[in-house]
Amino acid sequence: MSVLTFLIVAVIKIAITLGVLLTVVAYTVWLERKVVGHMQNRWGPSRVGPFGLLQPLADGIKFLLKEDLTPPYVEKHIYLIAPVIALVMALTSIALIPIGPVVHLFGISTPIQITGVVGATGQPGDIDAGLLIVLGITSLGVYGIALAGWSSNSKYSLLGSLRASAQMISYEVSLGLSLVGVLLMSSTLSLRGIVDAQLGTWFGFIPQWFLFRGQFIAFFIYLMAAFAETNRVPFDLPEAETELVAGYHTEYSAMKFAMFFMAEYANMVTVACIASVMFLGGWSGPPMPFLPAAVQAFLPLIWFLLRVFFFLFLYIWIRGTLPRFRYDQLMAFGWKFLFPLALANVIVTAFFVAIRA
Amino acid sequence: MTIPISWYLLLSAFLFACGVMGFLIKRNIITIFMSIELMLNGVNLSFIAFATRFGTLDGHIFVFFVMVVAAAEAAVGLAIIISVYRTRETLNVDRVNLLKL
Amino acid sequence: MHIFLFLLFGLLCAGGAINLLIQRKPINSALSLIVVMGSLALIYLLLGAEFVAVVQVIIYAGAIMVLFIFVIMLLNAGEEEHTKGSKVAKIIGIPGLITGFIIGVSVLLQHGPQEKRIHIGELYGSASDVGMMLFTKYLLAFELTSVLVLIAIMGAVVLARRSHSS
Amino acid sequence: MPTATDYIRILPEIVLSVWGMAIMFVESLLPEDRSRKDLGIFAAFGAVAAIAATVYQAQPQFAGFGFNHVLRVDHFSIFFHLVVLLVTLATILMSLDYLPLQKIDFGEYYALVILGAVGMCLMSSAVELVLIFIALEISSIASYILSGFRRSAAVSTESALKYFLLGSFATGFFLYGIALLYGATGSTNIFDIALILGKANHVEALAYLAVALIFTGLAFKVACAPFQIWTPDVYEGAPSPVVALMSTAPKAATFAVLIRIVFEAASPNLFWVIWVAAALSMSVGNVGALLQSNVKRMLAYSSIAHAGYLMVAFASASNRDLAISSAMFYSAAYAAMNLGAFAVVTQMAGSGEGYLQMDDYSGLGKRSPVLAAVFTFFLLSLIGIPITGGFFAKFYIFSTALRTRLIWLTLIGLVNSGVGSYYYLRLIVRMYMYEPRAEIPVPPVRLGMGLAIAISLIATLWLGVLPNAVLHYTQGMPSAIAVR
Repeated sequence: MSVLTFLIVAVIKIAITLGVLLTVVAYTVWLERKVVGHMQNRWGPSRVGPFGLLQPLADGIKFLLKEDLTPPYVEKHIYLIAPVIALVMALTSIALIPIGPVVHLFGISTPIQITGVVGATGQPGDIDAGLLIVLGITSLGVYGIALAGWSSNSKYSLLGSLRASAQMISYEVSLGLSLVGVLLMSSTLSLRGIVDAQLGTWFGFIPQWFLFRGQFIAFFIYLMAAFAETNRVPFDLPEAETELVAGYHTEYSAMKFAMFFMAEYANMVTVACIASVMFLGGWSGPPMPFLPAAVQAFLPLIWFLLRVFFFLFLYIWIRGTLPRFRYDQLMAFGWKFLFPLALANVIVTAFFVAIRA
Repeated sequence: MTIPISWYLLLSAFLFACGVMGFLIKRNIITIFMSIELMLNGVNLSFIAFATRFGTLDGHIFVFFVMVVAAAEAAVGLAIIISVYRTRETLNVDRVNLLKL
Repeated sequence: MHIFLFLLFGLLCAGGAINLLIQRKPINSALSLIVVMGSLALIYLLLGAEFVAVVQVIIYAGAIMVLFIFVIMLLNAGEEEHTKGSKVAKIIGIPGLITGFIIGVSVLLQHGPQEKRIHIGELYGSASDVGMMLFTKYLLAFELTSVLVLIAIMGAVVLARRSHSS
Repeated sequence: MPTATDYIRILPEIVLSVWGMAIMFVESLLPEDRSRKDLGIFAAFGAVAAIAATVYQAQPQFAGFGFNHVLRVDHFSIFFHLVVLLVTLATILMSLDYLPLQKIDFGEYYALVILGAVGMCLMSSAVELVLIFIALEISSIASYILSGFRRSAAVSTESALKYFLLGSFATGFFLYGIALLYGATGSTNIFDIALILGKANHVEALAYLAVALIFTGLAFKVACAPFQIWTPDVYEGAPSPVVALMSTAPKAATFAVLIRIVFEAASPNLFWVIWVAAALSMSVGNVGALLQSNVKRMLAYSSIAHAGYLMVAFASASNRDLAISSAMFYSAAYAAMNLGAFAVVTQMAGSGEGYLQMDDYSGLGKRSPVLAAVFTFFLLSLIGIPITGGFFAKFYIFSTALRTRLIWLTLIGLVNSGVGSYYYLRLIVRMYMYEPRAEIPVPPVRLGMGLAIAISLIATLWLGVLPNAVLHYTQGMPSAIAVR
């Protein structure tokens, strides 16, 4: 592949991914309002378009057109750059996630993954330390929140962001450790390699996902830590409206607020993607030979999106169900329960891997 | 295009010197501590550059350990800074002067 | 391309380092230090050190500097006061630093290794290579870091926790 | 894969680590209002166990490289292990009653002392710069924390801060030196570096720069002029038993590293740098000590001076075997007598470390004759009076220097010893000739403190009266470390 085609393909992939991601983000908001509404015996958005389907569009226009307030005593530069950091970090990490196998279009073969390329042998190549890079980028996301709270010069914001950074650092440990078990079993850090390690089935129908290969405890640790990382209920202490107004984004309005909002939902999507790749076999799924070839080409994509949708629904479901933790409970849960459990999981997994080797 | 190793080494020396300079002229304890981190970063660049020169991984390993040590130092250092702040209510290194130098 | 990337990140690095010295507010210094660390990670990539580059981002930028910012926020560290400062540092330190720097640079330029040139994409420091070495040749050092981290954790807790009620 | 022998080669370190972790574990189970003295006694047994492990390790069949040539067990490492561990033991013993008195009775203290000793021990046996670096950091970080242990006292936190900032600053130099040494030789193993530098026809300027930077970093850590500025402040503010520890054990261990690097790896000859550092340390230390009224500060300056005397041995590097053995003997003797002196200071300081002025020692001879006598003995040893360890230590150092024809340095050293004896004697005079100030109580010496003082007393006396055994052991060393 020449450099020019590489660049063109990369730009197209980025554009598509970004478009899909932002649409997913917008409709997750819609879905959330709808689902939570139904759970609470309400309708949710229903005025704009059929079933309120155009609501995200209306919200977007509202965010764009609203007056963009900058409170007088903020640290201007940092205040302005904080939401950008949050959003950029949230959107960047999706680039490393393999969404599907290699596709052949217009005589060009390329994997469905922004950073993936097809090597000389026709095998899809991936960055060796892909997972580490994703973790690195997500760990940078905390700056957006921390700086937003600090620069707003408001005590609610500051408290919110102090809580958020402490919470995110604490749960990052368990999050990382919960993935180590999978890494030990797949013995690679490349996300594509991890998906490849889960492709087979037992008895022809039980998929060999790591979830079913003894990593279910890790999966639950990951889920809980991921909820905390994305500041979602029941770990949404940083923006606990009854205590802190709106936490770190109290002083933000219009588009700048929308950026935090989008960052949060984009993070949810990323976390869901990682969960699918690490525990649920990525894009793998049963073959459907009876479908037309054109649909078959999109099957892996559909399988992947289904998994992501499942996780997004889970988020919303839990938000409609559970109350919020108290802060000390949150810290105790993270350090005294999740962390030792994750460590134990690593040790046990390592033990079994060593026995097998 | 290729770049001679010494460019990396010069950059590393520059970072190290900036760190030392910061240690000497800055007055806020946290900034002083950050200057020390800057020095360590400069050193790390040297290690990686030399490792590339020799084509061995010992330099990488060393950087890895430097990072671990830096993390441990950061934890302890910031805890010390917090405890100083609790007893003295200041972060200016010149006001931390109960002991005469 | 390579030279352009090196110049870009090198200048970012140097600029960040200088900005750290100039800025009066600790938070700005911290941000410029993050810029330095980020660009260093990219320079490591140029040098082929993939694993170290990623670890640099995760540990330095993602953990250590977050801790710094956290403490700056916690202590509400405002603008730096201008005080006289230690005279010894200025009289001996700065000239010493400058001479040291000049000597260092001249040594690096004259006797420093210049022969080897780096080609882009020459990745060799992959995670598995580094891991292999870590658990064979440097096993003891690796195990020893656990003692180090244990001490650090214990120390941070002992120093920063509030006094006992007794 | 490491073999069983490999593990025996780090047996003392393993014992200490396990003990430290056990202390941490038990500490968290104990009720908050319970005294931690038992934990301290447990820790003391840990130090004894580590000493036993060292003695076991000293059998000839365990000597040699371990863990892929990253460490080396030989006479040299055994010697410094024993010094470090004895100091650790004495420190724990003298802290048993000190901690409750200062209301800092936390079990973490003992865990930190024990785990810090892991680093100090390894510093003497490591021959791989990576390992040396980590071991050095373990011992330093533990000392930073310990010196800020009286965290409600502003002086203590301030001392921790200064120690921490300057210590990490020094680490930066040390590391940069290692980086350049790695760049000059392509290796981080001391013996490989020695081989490579030995083969080269001329030593690269890079290697000179590297060793100079390493020397700077380590000189900071051992409080050698011109990098001694932090010492008095840190020693004054830190808790007294911690000062007893950090002015002896980590210092001895750092000197061990310096010996390994200067005598083993570094063909680059830093003679004049060391010469100046030695002369400057002796002079700055002794003159500084003259001006002090606080006993801890005075002893801090005296420790700078003693680092200077030790540096004289390094300046005699051309007389390699004698230089190494005299440096080793000196660090052991210095550890013993300084430990004893600080034990007495700890005993006298009282609650809140209120009584540290020279004035507070007036008439100690009448108020507590035994304590005064013991203190006098340690001070005399610090001066270098015969029948004390300090005498032979100084004697060997200077006779080595004379044999190497370092006439001027010896002269400076002897003049300094003369100046030094003035301020030690001043304290002794104050104890015996001045009227006691009645209001200062002398707390009774408890068992732990008594044992600690006894250990240092016996060690100092033994080195002073029967130095031959130790000296013989140290003289066996140079050939031992030279074996490739």
